[in-house]
Amino acid sequence: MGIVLDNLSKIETLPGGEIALATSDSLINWARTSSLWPLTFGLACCAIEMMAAYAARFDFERMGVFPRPTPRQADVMFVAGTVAKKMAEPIIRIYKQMPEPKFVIAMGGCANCGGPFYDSYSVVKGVDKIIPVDVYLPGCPPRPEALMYAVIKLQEKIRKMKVKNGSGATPLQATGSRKLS
Amino acid sequence: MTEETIQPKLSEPVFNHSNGRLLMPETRYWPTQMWKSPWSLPTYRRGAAVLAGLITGIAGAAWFLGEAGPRVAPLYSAAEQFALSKGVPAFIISVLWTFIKGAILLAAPLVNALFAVWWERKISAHIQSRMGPMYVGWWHGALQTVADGLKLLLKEDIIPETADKFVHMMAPVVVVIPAILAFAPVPFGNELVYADIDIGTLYVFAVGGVSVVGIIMAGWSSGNKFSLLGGLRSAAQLVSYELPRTFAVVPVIMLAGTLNISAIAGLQAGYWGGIIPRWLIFYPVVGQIAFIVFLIASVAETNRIPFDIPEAESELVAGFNTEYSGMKFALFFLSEFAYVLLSCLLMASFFFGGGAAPLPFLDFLPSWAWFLGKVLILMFCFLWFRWTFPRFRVDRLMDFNWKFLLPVSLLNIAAAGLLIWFLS
Amino acid sequence: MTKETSTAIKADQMFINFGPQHPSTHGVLRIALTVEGEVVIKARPDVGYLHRGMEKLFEARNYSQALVLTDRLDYTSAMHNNLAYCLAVEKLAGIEAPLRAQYIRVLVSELNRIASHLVFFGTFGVDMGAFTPFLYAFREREMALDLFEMLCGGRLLYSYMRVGGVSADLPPGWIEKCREFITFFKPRLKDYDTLLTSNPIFRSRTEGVGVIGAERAVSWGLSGPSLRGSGVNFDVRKNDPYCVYDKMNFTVPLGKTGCCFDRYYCRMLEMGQSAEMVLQCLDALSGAELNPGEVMAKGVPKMFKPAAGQAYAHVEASRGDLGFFAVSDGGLNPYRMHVRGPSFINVAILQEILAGCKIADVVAVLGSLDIVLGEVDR
Amino acid sequence: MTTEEILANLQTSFPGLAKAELPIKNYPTWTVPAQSLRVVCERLRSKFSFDYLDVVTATDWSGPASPKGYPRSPAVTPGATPAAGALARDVFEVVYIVSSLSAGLRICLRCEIPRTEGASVPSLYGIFMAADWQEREVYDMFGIKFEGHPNLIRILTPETQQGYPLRKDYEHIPDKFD
Repeated sequence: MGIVLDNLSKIETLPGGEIALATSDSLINWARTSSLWPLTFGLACCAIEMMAAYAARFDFERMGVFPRPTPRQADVMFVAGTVAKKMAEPIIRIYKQMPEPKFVIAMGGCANCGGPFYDSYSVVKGVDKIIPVDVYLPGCPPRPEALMYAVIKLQEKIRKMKVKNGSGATPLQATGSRKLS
Repeated sequence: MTEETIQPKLSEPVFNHSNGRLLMPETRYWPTQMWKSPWSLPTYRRGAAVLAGLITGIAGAAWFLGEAGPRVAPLYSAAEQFALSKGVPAFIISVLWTFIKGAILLAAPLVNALFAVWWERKISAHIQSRMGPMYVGWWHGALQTVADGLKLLLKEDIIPETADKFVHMMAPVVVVIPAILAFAPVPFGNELVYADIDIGTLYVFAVGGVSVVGIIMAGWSSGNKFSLLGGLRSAAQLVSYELPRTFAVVPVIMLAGTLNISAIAGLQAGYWGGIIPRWLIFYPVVGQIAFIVFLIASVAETNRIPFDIPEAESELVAGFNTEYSGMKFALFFLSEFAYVLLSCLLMASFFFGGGAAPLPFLDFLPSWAWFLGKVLILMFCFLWFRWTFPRFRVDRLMDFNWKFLLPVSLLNIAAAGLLIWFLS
Repeated sequence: MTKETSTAIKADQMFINFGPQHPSTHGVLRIALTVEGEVVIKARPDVGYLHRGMEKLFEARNYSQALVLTDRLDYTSAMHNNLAYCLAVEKLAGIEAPLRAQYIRVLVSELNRIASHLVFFGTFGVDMGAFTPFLYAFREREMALDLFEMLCGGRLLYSYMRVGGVSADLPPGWIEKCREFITFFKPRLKDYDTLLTSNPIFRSRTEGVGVIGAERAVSWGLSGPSLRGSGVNFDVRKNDPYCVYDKMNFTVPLGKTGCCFDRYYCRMLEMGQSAEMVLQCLDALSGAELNPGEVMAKGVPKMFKPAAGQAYAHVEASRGDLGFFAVSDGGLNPYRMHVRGPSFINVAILQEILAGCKIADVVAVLGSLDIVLGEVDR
Repeated sequence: MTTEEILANLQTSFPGLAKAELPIKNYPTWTVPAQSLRVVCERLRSKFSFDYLDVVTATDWSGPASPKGYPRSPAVTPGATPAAGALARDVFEVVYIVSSLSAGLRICLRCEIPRTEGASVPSLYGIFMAADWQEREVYDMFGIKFEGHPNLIRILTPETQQGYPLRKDYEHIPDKFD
């Protein structure tokens, strides 16, 4: 569908094209916000709270969040936990395997900035050093409600996306993961 | 132990002991309250009322609409008369009509996928004391699958570097096309059948069997070891379970004396003693065994738990569709649910009398409504199994097939022969 | 991939990288599998994908601050980590917690054991392909977490225990809530049995799979239910009692053969025993003989310097024998703190027992050992 | 048989075996010379049914941890640096805790080795399989070589790790992730 999305912005030149574009934007964004499929991927403590968010009391599926085991079918990656340096390369790889448009939620203090392990020799101080992050969620670990709030914030962000600006991806995503020195 | 050196100044934590979050009944309640009497909860009563209303509403609408087949026939003849009077050649009319019927038939698996995925998610959620999709769409996440489909359509389509690109691209096509073609001779009610061919049963199994090639293609071409293992597993599994599945139908064919599916369904009309319907499942021993073997083999054919080893999530990540993204993955999903629908339609025709009402006085509802109801109940069984059972191990799965199902289905054929001799 | 794995593969074999991102590795474990068809020829577990340098960080924190790090070891049973750490430091500094605090410690440990084993039950079900047990287990677990939340405000990581006692007494109404939970929970154990334990498919997946004999289990240093599943009667609560476990009335469930099912069922039975112990503790705590409010040893400052020395304390955590080896040089910070993580030692046996299994058994064996990667990698 | 008797029994054949001066609290603690460690453990296992290896770990006694070992300087509280320089000496102390599950006995064995680059002790692999990974971990963290271990490679830290982190003089070299 890349061709369609790439050429969709040309509608704007047609008469009434802006309205059509805005309508298609809202439709596309509705679809994307309504079915955010995360990757079943947990790193540390936060993963247990992430599991709790999928489970009976919090029930993430109400919002259409439906975990997929393979990165190829996922839209959003919850980086739930401490990113150790040994794990950094696999995370970059998984991120690259996800199809566009893709989003990242850094869940918990460790994924934001290193958390309680800010002075450790083997922890990446924040997953944003290796992949672009859309939503930062503080807490150690954040409650499942907080994770839902992060997803709602991500949905707000997705609603602002426009097909005009680069095939519907956020600006940082268009460039892919950051180059490592 | 030495004396303290620095005493950090920290305010004492304040706990709201008397009513913490735990004790606020409006926002969170423990399952204990739920367990005592679920009917005291207003949501329960409301849900039950809505469900009862839905069923009666659908039944009423069905009664109002009545039989679809006899109503379509005069429409068709009127349109044909009109076209003939305008000088359109007869063969063009028949070709056009075939295409229109084909389009209607094509809608069946597509609409089914939209509905069944949502239904599965709701059923699974309610089995697991959750709610399932709630916010997308107007009512209980009714548009969830539409949103999913649209999103998958707009996802980037990835073909891995290591993949065999042409085969990788063709695999979903090879899976989906037979899944749709197989619907041709299957009735949806009295006279509601696309191609009423005499070898219908044979056709369905023959065409449906082609999909396994697509799955093997998907597994092999992805360039992923998990996919490869999934493809190999599915080859072994699907080919094996074809046998008991086909043999389970043989007693049905023997008793009915025809391969035409709608004829088999039609033969089961009527009642023994005015009460027990003459459905094949009520034939002593033979009918029940044939049904159970067919049901088990159908679950295995559709790659669903407990037989979902080709896409075993906890072992092979996602099995043969590990490397598929976007719409290609959606096609695999579509074909899976198309096969579930097909199996349920076949079971309804073979064992449950097709469109016949279960009790004589209930036949005010049209045949397609009964068909639909039976299919939905059977489909519910598929979903129910999925969310109740663990997964077989691959060698146990083969043992189960070759050492149990196949002998049983063969014995059942012999028993059917005895039954026919006894009946005659 | 190290050289060792990439070279030794024959033509009909295949190398599979199981993890670090895989739905059923319970975190970020990687197992390098060499398979021949469906049969595993060689397995080499590779850990360290969650290595956070915890033991180095202990040396840069004082004794109160280091407590917070211990929560993050085995994050599904944080209370046990806190307890083991507190016992080690108390031993080092010569502090004795009051009796009421000891009862509360046992109470919350057992409650946490239930919560932790419920996570095991759920994830083991998911490994076996049954998704529903996971939801049921988490439903009950949430209730236990509610109790913890009422107790200390944390759902997962508590830091509830302090050196010298516990941070706060039980809040009013907690004991009744806890009793309500236990009365609700006990019949649910039967539900779990009907749902999963008695399922023939589940039995065929687990019985006789991944057998660890008693001698081998001892030699590999397994502990906890993984060891007891092999029929070795070793439980720190019985053999080296700490807190008030010597006053508790409970039995230690033992397996027979050491297959996956035995390990699984030991944990299921342990939950029942834990529930009994919780009730016993609640009875003791609701009596008047334990002074309400006296939950901290007197005169323990927030920062203190234990005299130079070494101490080792171990507790029976959910996953086994969790030990803390503490060395003090008389300073504010621990000079050295070593954690004997039961998961770390339990997971090592994978390299031996996985050979000859099917690929589907890999997840069964891994799930039945019930490892938590936070504790493996530290 | 108590640990005292076992010690007396073993001391007849291994004169280097002695009670430690600074024992682990509530544990009988013996110091073992490195060369007889393996034989002592073999004897303990075969004769006295000490079949369970609890812990293998080590302590670097060379003084307080260098603040350079942390990528960001940790919030060191004043007075945190150890007052007791008396304990500091240039040794690694390898600590083993072995226990007998049947007799309910636990013994701590300690083995001091000079603190050099190629510091080594004999491996207990083969006697206790539990030593496999625990020794690898000690090697990873301290760089102490275990002679006779079949697969002594880094286990927890990534292959890019420079130096041995739990040594007190470990200095962190910033890499691409810092």
